[in-house]
Amino acid sequence: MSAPPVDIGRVDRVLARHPAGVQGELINVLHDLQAELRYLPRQALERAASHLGVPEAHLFGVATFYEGFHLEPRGEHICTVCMGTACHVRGAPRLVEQAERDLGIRAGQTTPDMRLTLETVNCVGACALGPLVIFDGKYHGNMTPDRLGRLIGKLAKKGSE
Amino acid sequence: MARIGNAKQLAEYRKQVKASKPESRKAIAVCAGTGCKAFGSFELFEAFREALARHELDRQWDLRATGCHGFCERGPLVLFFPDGMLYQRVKSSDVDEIVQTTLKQGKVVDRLLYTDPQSGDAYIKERDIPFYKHQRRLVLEQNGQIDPCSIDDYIALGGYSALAKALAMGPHRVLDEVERAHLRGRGGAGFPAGRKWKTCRGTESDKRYIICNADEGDPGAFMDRSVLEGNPHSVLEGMIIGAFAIGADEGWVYVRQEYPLAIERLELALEAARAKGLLGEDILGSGFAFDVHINRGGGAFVCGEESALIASLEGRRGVPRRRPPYPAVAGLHGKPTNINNVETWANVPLIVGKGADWFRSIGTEGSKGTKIFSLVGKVNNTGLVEVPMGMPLRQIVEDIGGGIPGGKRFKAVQTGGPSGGCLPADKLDVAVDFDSLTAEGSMMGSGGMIVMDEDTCMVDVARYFVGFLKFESCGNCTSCRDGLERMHELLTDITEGRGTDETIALLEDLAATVKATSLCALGTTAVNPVQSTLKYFRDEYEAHVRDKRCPARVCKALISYTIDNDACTGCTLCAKRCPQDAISGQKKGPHTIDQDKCIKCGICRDVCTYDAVRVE
Amino acid sequence: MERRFKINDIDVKARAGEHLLDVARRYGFEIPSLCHHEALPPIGACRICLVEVAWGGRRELCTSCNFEVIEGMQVTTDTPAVQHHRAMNLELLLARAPGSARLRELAAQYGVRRTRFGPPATSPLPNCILCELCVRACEQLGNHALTMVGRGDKKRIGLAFNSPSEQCTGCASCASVCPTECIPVKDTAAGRTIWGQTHPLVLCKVCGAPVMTERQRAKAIAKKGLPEEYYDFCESCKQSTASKRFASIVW
Amino acid sequence: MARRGRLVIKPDRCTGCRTCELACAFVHSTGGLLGLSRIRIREAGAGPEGDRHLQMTCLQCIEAACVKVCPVDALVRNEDTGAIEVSERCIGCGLCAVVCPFGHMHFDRMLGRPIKCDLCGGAPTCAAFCPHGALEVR
Repeated sequence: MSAPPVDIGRVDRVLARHPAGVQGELINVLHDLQAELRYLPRQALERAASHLGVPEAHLFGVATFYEGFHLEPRGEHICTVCMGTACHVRGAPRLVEQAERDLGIRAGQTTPDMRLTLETVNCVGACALGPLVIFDGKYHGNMTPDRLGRLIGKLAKKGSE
Repeated sequence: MARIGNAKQLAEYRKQVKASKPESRKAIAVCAGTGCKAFGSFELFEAFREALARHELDRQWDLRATGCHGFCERGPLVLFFPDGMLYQRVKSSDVDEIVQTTLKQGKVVDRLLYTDPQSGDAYIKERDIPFYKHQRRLVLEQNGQIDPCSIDDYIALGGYSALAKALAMGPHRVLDEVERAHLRGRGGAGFPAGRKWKTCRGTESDKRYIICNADEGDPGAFMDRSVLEGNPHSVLEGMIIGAFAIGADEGWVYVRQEYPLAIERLELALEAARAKGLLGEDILGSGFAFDVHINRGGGAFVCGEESALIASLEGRRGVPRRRPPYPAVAGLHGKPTNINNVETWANVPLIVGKGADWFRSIGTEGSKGTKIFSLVGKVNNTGLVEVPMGMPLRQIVEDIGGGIPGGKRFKAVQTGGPSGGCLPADKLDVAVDFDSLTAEGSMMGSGGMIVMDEDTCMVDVARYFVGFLKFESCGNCTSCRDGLERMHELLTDITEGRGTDETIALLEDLAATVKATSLCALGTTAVNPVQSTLKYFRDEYEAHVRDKRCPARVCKALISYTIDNDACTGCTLCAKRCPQDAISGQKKGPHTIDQDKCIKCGICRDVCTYDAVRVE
Repeated sequence: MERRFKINDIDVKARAGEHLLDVARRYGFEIPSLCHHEALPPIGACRICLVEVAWGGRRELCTSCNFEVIEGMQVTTDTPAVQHHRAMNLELLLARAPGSARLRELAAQYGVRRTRFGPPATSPLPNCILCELCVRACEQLGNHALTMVGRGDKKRIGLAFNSPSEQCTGCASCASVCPTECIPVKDTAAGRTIWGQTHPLVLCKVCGAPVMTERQRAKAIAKKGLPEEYYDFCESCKQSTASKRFASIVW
Repeated sequence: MARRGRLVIKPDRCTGCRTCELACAFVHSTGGLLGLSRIRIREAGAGPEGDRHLQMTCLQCIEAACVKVCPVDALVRNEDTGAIEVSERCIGCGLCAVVCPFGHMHFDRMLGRPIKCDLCGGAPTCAAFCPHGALEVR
């Protein structure tokens, strides 16, 4: 599936909020672009590079260094499994395996119909709730593989309606 | 919102704010920390607001959505002032009863009280609950009392008086005070903050920066998150005092993007402080100017390392560089830069306000003050705890943490985040301070404390941490990048039954090189989990390689699931839920697992209500 | 400001701010390294130039390439610990670059003739040891075509957006500085192929032999201020022309 | 400036025997690859006493184009000998060889380095080996 075209106007409006030529703004710019576009398409990064006055290779190197930036389109829904230590000892790896099995994708991937992206995160600091799954921004604590399976199943059903 | 022009006006303003609160000082504090929010505390807060309005109690009771109270295990938490009664696991549907019984009649709703699962004792007041009783909450004290979005709440409790005091003292006396307090950085290394500040101040420059490191990356640690979310002004006040002492006019908070609430609260705090004249030009009429910007982290654990953090702030890949020169001499944009973490900054107003002597009276010879830990994992009372330095580990785990759930046996506690070490039961009497933990092969780190029980496999834990760190390594040094990847491979071999004694020997050899030859602390401490588990739990490694057995029954390749015929009632639930259709059997007859099909996901064991699924 | 200290018990002098490896080499001490280059900022990536340094009561292993000299320190270039850890790091690198003769030779000097580790999971560029010399050279030239992509065990050398770069001039400095000779460069009549694109070549105005890439020429003319005709001829034709001119003067 | 080893070329003595090339190649490469010699003999037409030859090697120019274009200041004049030497700073971009107006520099792609006369540190080997006194050190 090819990525949808990027609305350059939206990109430029985000860039306009940041001073031109200031390299220190780079990471904030990437965050804001991603908040606007859900991911960081190439055209947006190219424009950001010229706005900030940094080489494209530099920007690409930075964007791929940090885990928080996504250079591929992401699904409509995001399922994030916390892999922090507290969640790990309480069984987070089993949650990832369950989700991978149910969705037929690996963590970090998006379903072919672009409905859901499965991600992991290294601790969101809600350790008392572990194991924790964040589904579209909502925290689900004390998760079990069985419950996660049903959560994902519900989404699949909604999709087919 | 008028600017506060000087210290005297600040004191007057504090009086005004206090006068505007209910005279009875009655308040309901609903915890709005991340944990409680996930348990529905936002809805609960709205229910309280609606109920108070409906019963016309909103003038008598001051309703606040506060920061994290710490006892996350029991959320949502509701604390009543002034008497300090705590209700736990409160639901919106409880609100009407609380209003009728507690607010109107002054009676206790017993079922909402915390009841100790072991002794069966119920506690009315927060401070009597064992979880809180052994703590000494200084930095976290106000977390449960104030609305973090209200600068007035903070000022009412004495906020920004330390700043006023510092401005009157002058920079050099503030520096001396902080040095004399022997405040050590709470971010991990424990470097004396006062010395760092003086170095920064002492470096000739036209410009100096200060940075608040809020890139709390340790998995299993969330104290900085809670302080920022619950009491952002305390961090901000610390930074302003620090900037004044150091002679900086610009500051940054480098905060994790994964903490959106903390960012939001911090932004509000900055705005409010600017409007009040506590931040920006001519702070409290002193002529001192200082402002703070927020930079969201990109998601890289290594950026907790100060030179990597600076690289990130400059819009570069977060790769550490060799120090010296230290940032205090040449930091952000080459200028002298002082970096402290959230908890360190939050200690500053306490030190300046109450004095170095008071601060030095808490803690041990080498480690002064308190430390916040996130006590998580296999422990009954998970949450944030703040204790004086030097408290024995046992007291934290057993008295505050309430021991291990489900009657399981304690196995280890991991301190110091991914680079810390795992300490076994016979090290539980170690005093928790910077030097004692390091002496035992672990470290204080930023304060993660993860409890593990008999069901935790120490080889798996070591593999988990090394896996985390190889992913989080910046990838610069051969030893760290390739060494950790290879250590992870070796650990995987062990957990999957391919290991031999030579695997362990090579693992140890490699660990020594990674530790000795990596550039930054990520690499040099990355081997702690492996070295400490090899030191204290070698028998578990040996069981994996010699007997091909995982004593904790965690490592999938070394375990198998079976169904106990005597216990199985033939309810068929496991067979229905098995994702591989590996379970067969007649209804009401015993079931069996086809070992060739079984992927050891453990769902059958989770769903079995008769405890008939065994793991060997 | 001058700094005096000892390397292997021999007194040496250096300027403040100088890096230890440069000083040691100036005095003829042999310290191996793979990621160091005199013209490029040191990054301490390969961890082979380790030495033992003692000062102010401390004693530690440091990479000498990025170690700023300290007054009065004592440096030992070849202790057993240094040898041992160099060998382990060489073994790790050998798993990445088994095809590099230089690396094999160096590893053998430390008794490492084979590696106990298999090929790394992520290594799109065979034999690359991630020393970043290519990236640093490209940055130094002001081209900025190359970058480090990703991090940790997934770090690799690459181009922006993983596609041919307009910044790349095809100068092949990256290949020149590469210690493991892992960057493929191919010159044919069609042009120079490197990093996924074929750069048209400027041909000698006399004999038609390749001189340089068109992009490198355009950039050099813009930057270096020499007349365009300086970039028009191959080495051989220039020498031939020059020899004729000289001959006419001599005879 | 008291410089050692100034190389003086006497073309009228050169017979074109190419001993200098060989000597240079042996001194600067293992195996004496002629392609790596920094001095070259060029035919310069016929003279009254037979074919004329010219020894071509770096002139160590005062305002050298190679030095001017080097992006990393890798071409450094040795103040003792006056030779422009390729230092360890070279990153192998090849520009110096392109711009040398006389073709006296050769960029070796295998080595990733330019090759040029360094006057052998003050005692040019080519001169020592010239049987005809056509290269002299003064």
